[in-house]
Amino acid sequence: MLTDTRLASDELQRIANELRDNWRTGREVDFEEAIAFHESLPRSKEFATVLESADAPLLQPRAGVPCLEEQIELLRYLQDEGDADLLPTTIDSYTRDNEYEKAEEGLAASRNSPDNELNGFPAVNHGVEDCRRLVRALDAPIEVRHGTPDARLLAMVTLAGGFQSFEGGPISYNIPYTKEHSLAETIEHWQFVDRLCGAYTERGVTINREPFGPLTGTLVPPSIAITVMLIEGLLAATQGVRSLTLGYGQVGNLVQDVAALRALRSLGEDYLPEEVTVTTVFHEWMGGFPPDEARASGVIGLGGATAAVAKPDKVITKSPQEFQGVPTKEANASGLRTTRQLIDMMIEQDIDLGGIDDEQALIERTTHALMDAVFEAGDGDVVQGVINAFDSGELDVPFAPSDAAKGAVLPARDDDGRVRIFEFGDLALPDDIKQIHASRLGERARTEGREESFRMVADDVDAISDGKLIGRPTGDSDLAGGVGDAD
Amino acid sequence: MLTDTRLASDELQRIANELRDNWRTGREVDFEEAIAFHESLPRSKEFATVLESADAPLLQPRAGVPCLEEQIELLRYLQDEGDADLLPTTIDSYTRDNEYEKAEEGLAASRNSPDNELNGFPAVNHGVEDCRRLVRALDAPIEVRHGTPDARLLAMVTLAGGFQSFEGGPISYNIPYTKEHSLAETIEHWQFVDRLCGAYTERGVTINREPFGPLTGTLVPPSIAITVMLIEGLLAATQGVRSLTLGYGQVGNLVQDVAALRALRSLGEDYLPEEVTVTTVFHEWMGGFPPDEARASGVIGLGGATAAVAKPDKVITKSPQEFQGVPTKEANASGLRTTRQLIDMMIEQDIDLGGIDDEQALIERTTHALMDAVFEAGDGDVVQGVINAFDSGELDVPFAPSDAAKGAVLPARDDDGRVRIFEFGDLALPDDIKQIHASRLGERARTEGREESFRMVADDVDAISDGKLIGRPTGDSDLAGGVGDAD
Amino acid sequence: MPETVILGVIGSDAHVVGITILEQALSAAGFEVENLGVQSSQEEFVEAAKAEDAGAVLVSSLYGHARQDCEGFHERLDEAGLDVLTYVGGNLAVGQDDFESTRERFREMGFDRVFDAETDPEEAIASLQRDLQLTTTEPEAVRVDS
Amino acid sequence: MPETVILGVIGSDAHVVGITILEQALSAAGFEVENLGVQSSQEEFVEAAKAEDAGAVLVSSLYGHARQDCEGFHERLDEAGLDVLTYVGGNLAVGQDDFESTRERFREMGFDRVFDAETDPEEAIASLQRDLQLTTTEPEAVRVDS
Ligand code: B12
Ligand code: B12
Repeated sequence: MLTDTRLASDELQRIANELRDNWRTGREVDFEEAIAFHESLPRSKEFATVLESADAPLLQPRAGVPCLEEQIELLRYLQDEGDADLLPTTIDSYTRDNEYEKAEEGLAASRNSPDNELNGFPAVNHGVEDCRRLVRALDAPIEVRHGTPDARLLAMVTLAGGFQSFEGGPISYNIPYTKEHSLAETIEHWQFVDRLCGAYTERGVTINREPFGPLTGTLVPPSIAITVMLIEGLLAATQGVRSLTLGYGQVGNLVQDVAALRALRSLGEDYLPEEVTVTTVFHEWMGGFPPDEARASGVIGLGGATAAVAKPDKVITKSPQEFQGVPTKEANASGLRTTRQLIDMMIEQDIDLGGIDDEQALIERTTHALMDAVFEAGDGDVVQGVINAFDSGELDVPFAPSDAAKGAVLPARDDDGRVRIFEFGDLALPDDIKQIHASRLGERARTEGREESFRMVADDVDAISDGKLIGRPTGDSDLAGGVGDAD
Repeated sequence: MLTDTRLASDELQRIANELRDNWRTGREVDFEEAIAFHESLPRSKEFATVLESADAPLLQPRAGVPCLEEQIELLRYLQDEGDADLLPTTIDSYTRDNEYEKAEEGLAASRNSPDNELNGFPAVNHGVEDCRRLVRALDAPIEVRHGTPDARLLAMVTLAGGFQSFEGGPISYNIPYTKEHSLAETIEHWQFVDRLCGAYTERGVTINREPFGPLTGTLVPPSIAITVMLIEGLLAATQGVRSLTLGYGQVGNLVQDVAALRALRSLGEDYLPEEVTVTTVFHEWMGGFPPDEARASGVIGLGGATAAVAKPDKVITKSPQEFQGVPTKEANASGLRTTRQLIDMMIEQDIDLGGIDDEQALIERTTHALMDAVFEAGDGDVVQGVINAFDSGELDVPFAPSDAAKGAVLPARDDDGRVRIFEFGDLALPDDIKQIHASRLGERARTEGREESFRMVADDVDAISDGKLIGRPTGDSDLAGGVGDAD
Repeated sequence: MPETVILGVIGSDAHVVGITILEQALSAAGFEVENLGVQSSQEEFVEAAKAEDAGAVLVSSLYGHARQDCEGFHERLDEAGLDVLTYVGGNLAVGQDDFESTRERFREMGFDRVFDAETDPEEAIASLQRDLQLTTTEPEAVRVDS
Repeated sequence: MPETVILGVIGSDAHVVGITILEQALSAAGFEVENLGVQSSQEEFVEAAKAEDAGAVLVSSLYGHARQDCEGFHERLDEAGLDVLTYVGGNLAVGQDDFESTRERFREMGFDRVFDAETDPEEAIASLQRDLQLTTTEPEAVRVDS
C-alpha cells in the first residue's frame, strides 16, 4: 500500500534506470555530472536562492515555444524587455502526455514551418544539452512549468539540464489536467520526482518545487486550493524537498485574495516541517479572460494591485492576449510591465484592508477541517488520506475533469464577489461553515431575485470575461458574441 | 472693485454684444433659439441629468481633433468602442489664446493634410451650427474641455451649439495654463461665463460647470486643489450655476486619493449653497506618464481601482499613449476599457481602507485653514480674497507657470507616497499642520539618508514615469533615456 | 423525441469548463447531450455518435492542438458510415491566429461549422436548430438564462 | 566664467515642469541659466540670447504646436546676427509621431539638436558640454543627483 514514506535510494535508482529507456534523451542523464553542472552556475541562476532572498514580489511569466533558438529568444525578450525576475519554460501538451513521439513530430514540423505546431517546449525531446544551452543563455533562474501527471522523465532530463525549479504535484497536475489517471498512480510518480529533487537538494543543489495552486483556475474556493497545497507540500517534504513555493490563483476579490495568501503562508509554515523554506506564489486570474486586450490589462492590473497588498514572494503574470491563445512575446512582456508598475507604485503604501482577518480566519478554519478529514481518511497517512478523501468527495475540486475527483462541488460568488460554495457534495465541512456559505449566497440570490442554480455558477464563470466580477443577471439577451459560422 | 456679486443682466448682454464681433461665428449666437435647440435634445443628452442620476462612476475621455467629421468619428468611436458614458470636446491651444485667426489657419491646414495641425477642436471657428452637428451626431452628452483663460466667446458659441457642460474656472484655467493673465481679469471673464450658464439654467437648461481640479497635475497637495475647487464653486454659484462638478487629480496614493475625494465631496456640500447640486470628478494621474503603454496601463489601472473605492460621480480617463502625444482613438478607447474593467470588477466589493478618516480629517482641516485665509484676505469677499491670497502666497499652487501665483510651494512624497508640502512659502497654514508635513517628510529623508531638497521633488516628479511612486535615490546613473541627438 | 448531440474535448486537452457550460445550455434547450468529457479520442466520438444515433457531434478544443487532434476525423466518420453534422469550436490554433484562416482550415477538414472562443452557447444552439431543422421550441427554451 | 544658456517654453505652451527640472539640472551642472518661463515668444528668446551673450538657446515645447511656433526662428536669429547653438525638445508633434521624421523636420528648420520627451537632463548637459567644448567639470558636477 502506497504511503507517505521516503522512496528508498535503490528504488529511485531502479525507476530512473527504467525511465532512461523511454526516450533517447533519458540516457544522457548523469546525476553526478548534473550536480557538477549546477555547481558551475552563478548564484543569480539559483532559483531557490534568488526567490528566497527577494525583498519584493518577483515576477515570472509563462512561456514556451517548440524550438530551442526561439525559446532562448523568447525568454531573453521577457528578461530584458519584460524585466522578468524569474523565467519559465512551459512544456507542450504531448510531452505532458508522455507522447514523445508525437512531440518529436510537432517539433520537426515547427522547425520546418513559421507556425508553432506545439503549444510548448518539448524538453524531453530537446534533451539535457539543449536544456543547458537554454539555462546558460539566460541570466535569470528558469523553472519547468508543465501540467504533466507522470513527469518523471521530464524531471530527470530538465533537472540534469540545469533547471532548478519544477512546478506541479500529484494532485494539482492530476485533478485539473487529466481524466483517467488515478491519484495513487500520480502520487507514486511524484514521489519519484520529489525524491529526485530531494537527492539534488541533499547534494547542495536546492531544487525549488512549486505545487500548482490555481487547480482548475475557475472559482476555486481558497480553502480547497490551500488544502491541496499543504498536502502536496507534506508529500514533497517527506521526499526531501526543502524549498517549497505554495501557490494560489487570484479570485478577484481583493479582501479574499489577500486573506487567502496570508492563510496560505501561515498554514504552510504551520503544517510543513521546519526544515522546509516556504514561499508563496500568486497567480494572476486563471479563469476565462476578456476577449479584449484593454480589459485584460484591467484584470492584470487588479492582479498587480492585489500582489502589492498581499506581498507574495512571486507573482505569475498573465498577458493581455490570454483570451485568444499563446501570447506574442510583446504581449507577454506587456503583462509583466503592467503588473510591475502597479506593484512598484503600491508596494510602499500602507494599505490596511478591513475584513481581512475575518476572512483569513474563515479560510483557515475551513482548511483545518479539510486537512483533518484527510488525515482521518488515511488513519494518519496523508497519501491514503488524500486518495480516500477524493474518492469519497470529502475533498473535491470544482470543475475537475478527472475521474479521480467527484467534481460535485460548485462555487459561486457572494454579493461582495467572494467565492463561496454553493453545492458542497460530500465536502468534509462542519455545518457552521456550510451555514456561512449558504447565508452569503442566499443574500446574493435575494439581491438578484433569483434562485441559486447552475445558471448562477455559469454566469460567474463568464463574468470576468464579460467585464464584471459577479455574474449578475443582465436582462438583455447578448447574442452578439463571437465570430462563428452562425450565418 | 471686482466683487463676488452677480453680473447684472444688462452687463451680460452688453459684454455678449461686444464679444459677438470678435469672430464671425459670434454673430450666429441667439440665446432664445439656443434654448429651443437644447429643449429639442433628448434627456440622454442632458449632461447634468445623466451625471447626477448615475449610480456608478461615469467614464469620460479627453479628445479633440481639428475637423468636424473627424471629431464626430472620434467621439463615436469612443462612445461605441470605448463605452464612454460622457463625451468631451477638447479645444485647441490657439482658441485657448483667443487666436482665432491662427486657429483658422491650423484648421485649414488640417483639412488639407493627413496630419492634425491643431491639438484640439477649434469650436469658435466651427461655429454654432457645426457644434450642433456634433451634438446631434452622438448619443451621449458632450462637455467642452479646454484651458482657456478668457473663454467667454467659446462659451457663447459652444453653449448655443448644444454643449451642456463647460470645464474650467478663473483660477484653474489661469494658474496652470498661462503666464501673464491676472486673476482679476480671469475672474471677471469667468463671471461672464458662469452668468451665461446661470442664464441657461434659469431657463430650464441646466449647464453643468466643472472647475479643473488637477491644476498643474504635478504633485498638487489635495487641500490646495480642494480650496481652489471650493472657491470656483462659490463664484459659479453666485452667478447662478446649479450643477457643479468639483475635480481632483489622482496623486497615486490610494488612501490619500480616497480621502481627498471624500473631503472634496463633503466640503463641497458644506461650502456651496444648498440649491447647487455637487458632484465630483476624479482625473486619472495627470502628471508625467511612463513612456511605455504597458506601464501606462498600470497607472490607469491604479486610477480605476482608486475610483472603484472612492466612487466619484465621474472619472476622466487617460490613455496608454499619454506620454507621447495626443492618443489614437484606439488607445483612447483602451484607457476607457481598462478603467471600466477595474471599476466593474471592484465596485461591488466592500473595501474598507484603514487610515482614510485621519487623512481626510487632515485634508479638511488644511482646506479650512486655506479657506479661512481667503475669506480674511478679502474681508469676507471671495473674489478679493482669492486675488489677495494668491498675491501674498497665502494660497499657492506648486509648479504654477503663472505670474499670478507665487509658485513657491514645493510638494514631495512622504514614505508612504502621500503628497506633503516640503516648502510652504507663505502658505496660510497653522504651525501644527506644517509640523505634520515636516515630520512625514523628515521620516522619508531619514529613510533615504539624504536631505530634503529640490532634488527630492524632481525625483518625485519623474517617479511614476520611471515606474515607481516615490522618487527614491537609485544609485545608478541611468543615462539611458530617450532618443535624442546626443551622439 | 429530443435530438441527441455528442459533446467532448478532443485529444489530450483537459479544458473542461467550456463543455460543462455547453452541456448545461444544450440540455436546457432541449437536446439530449452525451458528454464524453475531456481527453476524448476520435474513436470515442465516432462510437458515441453511432451508438446514440446522434444528430450532431460537437468537438471542443482549447489548448492549441486541434488541427493535429482532428486530422482524419471525418474519414473515420465516413468509414463508420455516419453522415452527421459536425461542429468544432474553442481556441483552435496555437497563438494569436487570424480566425478566418483557421476557420477555412477546419472547413476544409470537413467540419460543417467552426466557432471561436467568443461563441456563446446560444449561438451554437441557434445553429444546431437551424441545421437540424428543428421546429424552434418556445423562445424561452432557447435562452439559457430563462 | 560660466556659460549662459537661454531656456524657455515657446508659443502659448504652458507646460512648465520640464523646464523647471531642466533649469535646476543645468544650474547644478554649472551653467548660468536664463529661464524665460512658459509662453515665450521667438523675440523673447532672441533678445535674451543677445542680451546675455548666450552660448546656447534651449527651446522646449510639449503641447504639439512646436512646428508652427518655431517657424522662422532661425531667420530671426540670423537677422539679429546671432550664431548661437540651438536645441529643441519635448513632445514636438501632435499625436503619436515617428520621432525620426520629427527630428528631421526640426533639423531642417535649423536646430542643432532635437530631443524627444524621454530625454533626461543629463543627456542635454552632456551634449551642451560637447558642443560648447567645455572642459568637462568633475563628473559629480555633471550628475544632477550628486
Ligand atoms: C482555465 C484555463 C486552464 C485551466 C483548465 C482547467 C480545466 N481543466 O478546465 C488549466 C490551468 C488547467 C489550464 C491548462 C492549460 N492551458 Co489553459 N486556459 C484556461 C483559460 C484561462 C480559460 C478557459 C476557460 O475555462 N474558459 C471559460 C469557458 C467557459 O470558455 P471556453 O473554454 O472558451 O468555452 C466556450 C467557448 O470557447 C465555446 N466553445 C468551446 N468549445 C466549443 C465547441 C463548439 C462546437 C462550440 C460551438 C463552442 C465551443 O463555448 C464555450 C462556452 O461558452 C484559457 C484562456 C482564456 N480563455 O481566458 C486558457 C487557454 C485555453 N489555455 C491554454 C494552454 C496553452 C494551456 C496549457 C497547454 C498550458 C498551460 N498554460 O499550462 C494547459 C493544457 C492542459 C491540458 N492538457 O489541456 C491556452 C491555449 C493556447 C492556444 N490555443 O493558443 C489558453 C488560450 C491560454 C493562453 N492564452 O495561452 N488552462
Ligand atoms: C502635466 C501635463 C499638463 C499640465 C501642465 C501643467 C503645467 N503648467 O506645467 C496641464 C494639465 C495644465 C496640461 C495642459 C495641456 N496639455 Co498637457 N500634459 C501634461 C503631461 C501629463 C506631463 C508633462 C510633464 O510635466 N512631464 C514631466 C516633465 C518633467 O517632463 P517633460 O515636460 O516631458 O520635460 C522633460 C523632457 O521632455 C525634456 N525636455 C523638455 N523640453 C526640452 C527642451 C530641450 C531643449 C531638451 C534638451 C529637453 C527637453 O526634459 C524635461 C525634463 O526631463 C504630458 C504627458 C506626459 N508626458 O505624460 C501632457 C501633454 C504634454 N499635454 C498635452 C496637451 C495636448 C495639453 C493641452 C493642449 C490640452 C489638454 N489636455 O488640456 C493643454 C495645453 C495647455 C497649454 N497652454 O500649454 C499633450 C501634448 C500632445 C502632443 N504633443 O501631441 C501631452 C503629451 C498629453 C497627451 N498625450 O495628449 N498638461
